Amino acid sequence: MADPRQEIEPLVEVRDLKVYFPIQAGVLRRKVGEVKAVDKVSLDIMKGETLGLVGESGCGKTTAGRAILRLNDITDGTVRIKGKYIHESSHKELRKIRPTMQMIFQDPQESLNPRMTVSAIISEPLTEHQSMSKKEREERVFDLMDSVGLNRDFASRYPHEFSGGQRQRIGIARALALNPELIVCDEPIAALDVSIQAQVVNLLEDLQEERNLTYLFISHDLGMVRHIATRVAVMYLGQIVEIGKSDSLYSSPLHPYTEALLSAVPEANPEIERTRKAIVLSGDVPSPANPPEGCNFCNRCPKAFAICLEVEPTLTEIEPGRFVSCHLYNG
Amino acid sequence: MSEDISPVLSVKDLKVVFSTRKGEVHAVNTINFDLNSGELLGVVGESGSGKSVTMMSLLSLLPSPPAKINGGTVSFEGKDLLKMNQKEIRKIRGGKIGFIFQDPMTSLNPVFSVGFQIMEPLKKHMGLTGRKAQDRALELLELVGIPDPKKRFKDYPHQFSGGMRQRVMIAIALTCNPKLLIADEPTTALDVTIQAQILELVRDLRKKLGMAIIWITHDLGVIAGIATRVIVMYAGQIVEQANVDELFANPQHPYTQALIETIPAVRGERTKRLNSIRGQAPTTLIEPHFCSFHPRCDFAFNKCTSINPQLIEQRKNHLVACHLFEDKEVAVG
Amino acid sequence: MFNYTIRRTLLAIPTLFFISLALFLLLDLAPGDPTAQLPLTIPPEVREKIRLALGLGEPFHIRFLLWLEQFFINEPLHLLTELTGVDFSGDRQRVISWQSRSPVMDIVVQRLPQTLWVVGMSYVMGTIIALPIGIISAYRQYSWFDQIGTFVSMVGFSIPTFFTGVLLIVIFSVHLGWFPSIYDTTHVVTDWGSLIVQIKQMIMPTMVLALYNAAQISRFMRASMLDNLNQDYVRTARAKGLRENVVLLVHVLRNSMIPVVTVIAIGVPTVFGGAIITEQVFKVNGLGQLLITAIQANDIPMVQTLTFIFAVLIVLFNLLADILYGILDPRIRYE
Amino acid sequence: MSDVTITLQSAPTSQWRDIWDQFKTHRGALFGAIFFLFIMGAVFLGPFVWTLDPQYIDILSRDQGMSLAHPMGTDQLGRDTLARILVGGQTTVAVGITAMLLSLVLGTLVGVLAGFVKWLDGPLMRLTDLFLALPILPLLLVIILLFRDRLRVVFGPETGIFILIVFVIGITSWMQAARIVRGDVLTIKEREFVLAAKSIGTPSSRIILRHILPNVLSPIMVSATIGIANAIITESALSFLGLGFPSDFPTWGRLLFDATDYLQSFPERVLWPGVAISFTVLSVNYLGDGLRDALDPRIRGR
Amino acid sequence: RGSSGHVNILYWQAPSILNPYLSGGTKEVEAASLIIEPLARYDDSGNMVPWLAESIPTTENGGVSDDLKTITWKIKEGLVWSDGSAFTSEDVVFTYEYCTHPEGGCAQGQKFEDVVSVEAIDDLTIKVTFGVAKPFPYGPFVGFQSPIIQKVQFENCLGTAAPGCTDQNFMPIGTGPFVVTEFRPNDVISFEANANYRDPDKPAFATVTFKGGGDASAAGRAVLETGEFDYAWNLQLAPQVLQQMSEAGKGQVVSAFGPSVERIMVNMTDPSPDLGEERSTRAHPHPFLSDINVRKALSLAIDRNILNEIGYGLTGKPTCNIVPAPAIYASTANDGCLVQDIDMANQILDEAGWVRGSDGVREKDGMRLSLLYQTSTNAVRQDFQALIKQWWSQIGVETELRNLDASVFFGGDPGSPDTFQKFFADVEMYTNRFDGTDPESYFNSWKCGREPSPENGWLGVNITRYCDDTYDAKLAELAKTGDLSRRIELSKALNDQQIQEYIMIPLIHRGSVSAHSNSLGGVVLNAWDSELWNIADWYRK
Ligand SMILES: Nc1ncnc2c1ncn2[C@@H]1O[C@H](COP(=O)(O)OP(=O)(O)OP(=O)(O)O)[C@@H](O)[C@H]1O
Ligand SMILES: Nc1ncnc2c1ncn2[C@@H]1O[C@H](COP(=O)(O)OP(=O)(O)OP(=O)(O)O)[C@@H](O)[C@H]1O
Ligand SMILES: [Mg+2]
Ligand SMILES: [Mg+2]
Repeated sequence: MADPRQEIEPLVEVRDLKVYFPIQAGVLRRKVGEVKAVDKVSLDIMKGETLGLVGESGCGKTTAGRAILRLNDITDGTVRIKGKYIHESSHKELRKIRPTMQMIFQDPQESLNPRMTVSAIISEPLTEHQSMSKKEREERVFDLMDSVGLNRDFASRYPHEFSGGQRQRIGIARALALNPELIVCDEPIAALDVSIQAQVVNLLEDLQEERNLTYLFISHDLGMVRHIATRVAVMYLGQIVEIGKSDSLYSSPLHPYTEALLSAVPEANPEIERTRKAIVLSGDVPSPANPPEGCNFCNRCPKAFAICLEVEPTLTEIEPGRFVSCHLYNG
Repeated sequence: MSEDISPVLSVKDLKVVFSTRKGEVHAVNTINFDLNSGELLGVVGESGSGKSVTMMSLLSLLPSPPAKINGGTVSFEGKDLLKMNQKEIRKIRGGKIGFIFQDPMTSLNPVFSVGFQIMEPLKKHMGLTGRKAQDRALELLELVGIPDPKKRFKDYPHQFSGGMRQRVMIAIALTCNPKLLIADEPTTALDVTIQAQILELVRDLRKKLGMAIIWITHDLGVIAGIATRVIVMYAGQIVEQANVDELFANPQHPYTQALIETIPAVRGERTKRLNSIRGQAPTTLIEPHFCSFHPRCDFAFNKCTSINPQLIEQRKNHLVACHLFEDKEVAVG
Repeated sequence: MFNYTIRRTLLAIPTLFFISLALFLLLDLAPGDPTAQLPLTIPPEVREKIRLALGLGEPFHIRFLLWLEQFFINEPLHLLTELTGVDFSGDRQRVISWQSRSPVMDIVVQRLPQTLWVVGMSYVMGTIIALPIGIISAYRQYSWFDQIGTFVSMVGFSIPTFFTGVLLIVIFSVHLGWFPSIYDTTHVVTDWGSLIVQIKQMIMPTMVLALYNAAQISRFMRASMLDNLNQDYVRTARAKGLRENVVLLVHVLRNSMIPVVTVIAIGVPTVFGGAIITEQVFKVNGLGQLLITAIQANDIPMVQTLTFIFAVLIVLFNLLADILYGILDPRIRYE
Repeated sequence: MSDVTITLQSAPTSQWRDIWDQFKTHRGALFGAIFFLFIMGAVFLGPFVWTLDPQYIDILSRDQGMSLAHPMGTDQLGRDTLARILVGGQTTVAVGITAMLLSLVLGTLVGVLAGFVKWLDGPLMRLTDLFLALPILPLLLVIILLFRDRLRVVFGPETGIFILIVFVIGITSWMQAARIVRGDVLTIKEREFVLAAKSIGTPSSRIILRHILPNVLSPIMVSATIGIANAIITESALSFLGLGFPSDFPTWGRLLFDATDYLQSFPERVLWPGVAISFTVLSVNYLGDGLRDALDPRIRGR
Repeated sequence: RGSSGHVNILYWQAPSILNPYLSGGTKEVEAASLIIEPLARYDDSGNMVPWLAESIPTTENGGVSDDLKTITWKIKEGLVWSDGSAFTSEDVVFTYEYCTHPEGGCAQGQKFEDVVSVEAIDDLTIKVTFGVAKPFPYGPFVGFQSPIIQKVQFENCLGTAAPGCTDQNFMPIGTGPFVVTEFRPNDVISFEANANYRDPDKPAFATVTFKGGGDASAAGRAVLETGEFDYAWNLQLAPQVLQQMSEAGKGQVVSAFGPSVERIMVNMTDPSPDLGEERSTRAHPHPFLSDINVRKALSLAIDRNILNEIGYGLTGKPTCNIVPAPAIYASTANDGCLVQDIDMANQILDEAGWVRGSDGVREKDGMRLSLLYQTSTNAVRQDFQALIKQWWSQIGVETELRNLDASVFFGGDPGSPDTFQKFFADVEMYTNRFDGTDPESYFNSWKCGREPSPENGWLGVNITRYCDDTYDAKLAELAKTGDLSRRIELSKALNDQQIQEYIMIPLIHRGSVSAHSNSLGGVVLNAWDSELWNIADWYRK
């Protein structure tokens, strides 16, 4: 397969995206520092593909996903969706673009208003953006419920009356209501039971095929990302350390962090497990408020050398479509 | 494993119900298992299958009301834990049996220093006071791999990261050299890299201290890497029990089979489409007189809707509760 | 924590300024006149003269500035003078009560003992009663103890003190003759016997108020305990083999007290001003009674000073509550 | 079909039915509701049944005890106590409910704005502090002075003072609600369903109405029940201080206050209004407890 | 002296100061009367008796000059202050200077009205000179409101310095039976017997506690039911409550009648808010109360006996006079009003053309007989309002009741719309009295031109705004008349004119009511002077 970028134009282009949260302290609540939740992230998402975004807790996946949808304020950088720069759009303009981009959230319980019925939840985007009669809207809600595999009879129930998987379907139906092109899935399966996860992932895949959706799939379940994603980006401490085709990234991780991350995933196979040697990283992820000098990963990196402590590596293309941010490969 | 070694813990016919407004929830339904010394028993099953309730009922940690233990025995070192009075059971808790809970963020009391919380069971069970208790606590912190324990001793839980807090929880559970350690999803809330650290730690500790461990999780990968024997629970019942290699090599119960198949692998071949188990976990509002899994089972037949299958030894040391194998059982029996 | 404290303290200053301005404006708009207490036989021209003599003629902003100076500069200097014996104050004009023509602060100081004895004690009593009730009701939620506790606190909260007070007097003073119905503010405790007398005269007003305070505090305590009883760390504590009362009184209580202590702290200012009715009923002439007589006599300087003192106390105890919160809760302490 | 999925496949029930079902299970709440309905019925319908004029003075039959003609006796002017309790209840209950509503509306408004709009948080919370520190008594005097005549002209004497009292109680009691609501809004604002609404493009005003307000309902319900109780008590304290309604206009607080002078000779005279006040407050409180649970679909599901 | 030990006195309104010149409130003045004394005062029957003076000066004994412009007082010999220093005429002169200091704001200033000078003739003789002829020259230094203060003590407290003299104001040195040992404003005063009191056997009590605070019913209870206190003042309680309290047997209720009358004042001007600035001024006569028939009907409809029974019992008497005492001044011409006559009232209104509308309220020319009836907040007054409202409804008059806080109603604040002077109502009810035993100044206050109005800052005293030449003529004559019988005659005429025109509708002649414990002896209640006027004679039985 040739480089997809030559055939399809990217749906989303993110360049040098930065999202910093100010840290206020002291008597006057002055800004004393910043949490660099997302730091100079650049990525493209092609139409119809699934980009997986993985990384440890707190590395900025959610923030990046939200920033792309302009649900967070962007500190710096550009975001272009369907050729339209949205990082500077006003609220009014944004409201017009919203239907093309939607989000599915991590916690199906948290992301559904406990005091609204299923039909109210699913029809909220419709009432906001489309003028339909009540009847039409109801019909549309039923259609959506059908397509995500929810029984129509449940329309007047409350979220708490559903299981996790069903709740996530409600969230998906809501996201689909406006026929979006891009859906950011923020850990859509993390809160679900193993037996349910597959149902939801399969549903997402089916919908993608049916509607030619584009996903940004955020997760820390590396297995699932491998399964669903066309390409995968690995984040560490607000930066993308490696990005590439799913297959090649999993089979030959280049960045030491990617390598360690993959090696830490246990396999449901005792034989493999007995022989598997995990690269156990020492210590915790540093706080994004004061990342280490030089390479963000240098203090935990088993392969770190002198330059890593001083110079920040840049994301460079090693192979076609394969980018790594590491001095090992920049040399 | 030879059968004449008397087990550390032996659970017989344990039943737990919760009385709720909607009726009685049969959270744990006739559970039987043994745990031998030195063994690491993995317990898997989806959310709500009764894993935590089973373990907490062993030490009478369930709030009652609404919980009620509806029969059964739990013999630990020859005594029935369920028949003990409050005073006796308190000696066991934290003394002979240590407990680690799922969420390290909320399981530590936010207003007491970590040191205080570690020293509490020391004072209670080992009668250590002052310096001695402190030394031991420092020792434990060292043991679970907290760097610079002296400095961290007076710190409060919120000053620790998730992985560190789980280490502190482990230290608390280990204070009195327990015979048995019950870990209720100790790594579910943690990142894979941190999980790898904790698993490493537990393997080490097991080697050093040699206690029996019950490890609850719903991550089959973790089970595969750490357990010696596995129990699979579904809707308050044990549906399969076997040694770890046996279970992964020859899963018998349709639920276990499906469970193993739904997990996409990180290594090897990439799965084209995931196998999924249809439907969802049942409620346990009625005492089952049928196989709880039958609505989701591809192999269900008439009998499954009317008779609850018994857990029977299907191969050596491999117990399954499924009507599909009952003919074989007859043959073996 | 330190920064936090300083920040809150700094914020209190503009708040206090606006409060004093608001109070001043309010009282300025209020009807009533210091000459109201004069008999009708006194002709209006005389009233007018008295009014002018009290300084009522000045424009608003001048009186406000004057009052600010008197209250914030002159009064503290006088206090300093009295404490040290060195004359700091010279002949600076103090805030003078229209009724008694004496410095307002002197009277306030005079009223403090009985206010603290009776109303303060009732608050302490109320708290002492409320805490165990709240703890037990939460621990045994929906038990008969809890149900009765709820009922009694609601009743305690819902019956006006002017009624309970009179009822107690009729029962215990008139019919049984156990306790005096009138509080003797000049009584000094010197020995055992006089202490008994003091206790006797305190019992009824203290109880009336304590019932009211206890009702509220026990509700808070119960709610807070319930919140914490379901926390994971309680299970951890039990799993350590700790005794139930250790779990409850060490682990849960400490956490539950965090919000309750602030509620209690915020309630303290009411000790000084909120017992108006009870003070009236039992003739405990404390600060509440002082305020009400001052209002009735339109003694504006007194009313201004008292209301402002209450306002200061409210702001102060809010601050204190914040700080206590920080002390009790390490998560804030190390912010 | 098997029982396993029974909960999900039973026919969908209406929302109000669910609420009622949950409400029923709370015994205290049920009792509270019944008693409150009884009181409402008594005070608002009672006067049609018990038609004696509460204002009518029958000097010959004054100070009577309980009798058939006067089931609760008469007062020192020979007015029928039952009729006065019933009519007084109307005022008291109306004051309680409207003052509570006012303070809730104010409290919720301030709380929601402070919690939701970041730059309003500081100023509004300072305003709340300010109101907390304001003394109610002088405030009352000022307000009555400034507005009584105007309101009297527009609404007539009783309604005018009613509005005033409700207003005064309302604006001096919204602060607690505001603080609680603000706190809750601050946490709810961070919940994912609010973000979900934002991602849909729902404007802030509708986010507040649709997502935030319904979810701060339970603290509001609690404030509401405390608010009614507080308003009733405050109104009676106003009677004690000689402010409030015209003297011939009965309220429970005034009846209780007037009767305390006669506590010894006619103890039943304090009993009736006293019992009426406490039981109303009590029933409202239990009612609130139950409503809070019933209105919360999460609890209802349990 | 001091043999009876301790006595407890309860004033439910607490004194805030002990200087009657800085606060004219009854509670303050009465508390001060234990310490400082006037030259002469009134006894319980309203007769003037010499107190610090040798005798009462009259024209007969030459103490009062023939032109009625000077009065000369002679002080008793050998009087000493409680600090042991001699009491001289200088102190009396100083008292005058103190109260008339232009910047002082003296509460008793009217006592010295028309005084041009006070001179000390010698150590024991004082001459008071008036600017006009004073047929009744007993204002200065007579009665409990005008006691003598010590010059030495107050010398530096003149004018603007007065408020700063806290010690002096709280602990004045006096000649009376007691001295202050501790004063807590608005709370409690402790007294002990004056060691230098002129009568070596008095007072019988060694110490006095004078407690303040609470309310009338609590005060009554403390004396009559629990017996904690010996004396309680001003028990304005419903008669049956008092009755029930005294049944406990611990004490008894005493009362005495002075000139106080509870009355309804009729507004002769239009209080309609539409008139703006001219509201309740003589520019607009009252739309219907100007009709004497209406006023008469209002009075006729009232049953004063029932009012008395409900509100006062033995401590009040129904009255038809505005000056019911001293007995010599009491007119009998109006006693017909004691009998309620609703029919007659209705008849009068019918005849005057006021016809009942569909709602039972009378109307004429589109004008409804609808009244706003205001008074101060007080349980008895509210009962009165309710009763009167009902009676008036029986004659087709609609009444709206309003009660106002006493401090606002009587406050005289020009900024408040609720003062009795502004009278933004149709009728209002309150009690008034005159000082001493001579009603001249009282009648004088209802003179034409003295009505409150915006021009005089609502400071007038002719509250009803009644204006009549014949009344004013009689008043002018009274001012010039020294002869007592003629004065009485004129006074009665003035009284009768107010009553018969129904400008004021008197209701109850109120007595002062107090209670004392059974063990307290020597109490002689006095409605003309301080209730504690003879406390030196009190003793423990
Ligand atoms: N509103 C905020 N204010 C300050 N810091 C924030 C805020 N939101 C996120 N952060 C910080 O930004 C960093 C990235 O957070 P983010 O939620 O994007 O992580 P994540 O990768 O999604 O983690 P997880 O896997 O736990 O969801 C974290 O350190 C977090 O503490
Ligand atoms: N306090 C309680 N009241 C009522 N039912 C309860 C209570 N606690 C647990 N249950 C029920 O008991 C059953 C088993 O719960 P348990 O916590 O043991 O599940 P689990 O297997 O540990 O799940 P998870 O993986 O989510 O921890 C569930 O159906 C749950 O609803
Ligand atoms: Mg995230
Ligand atoms: Mg669990």
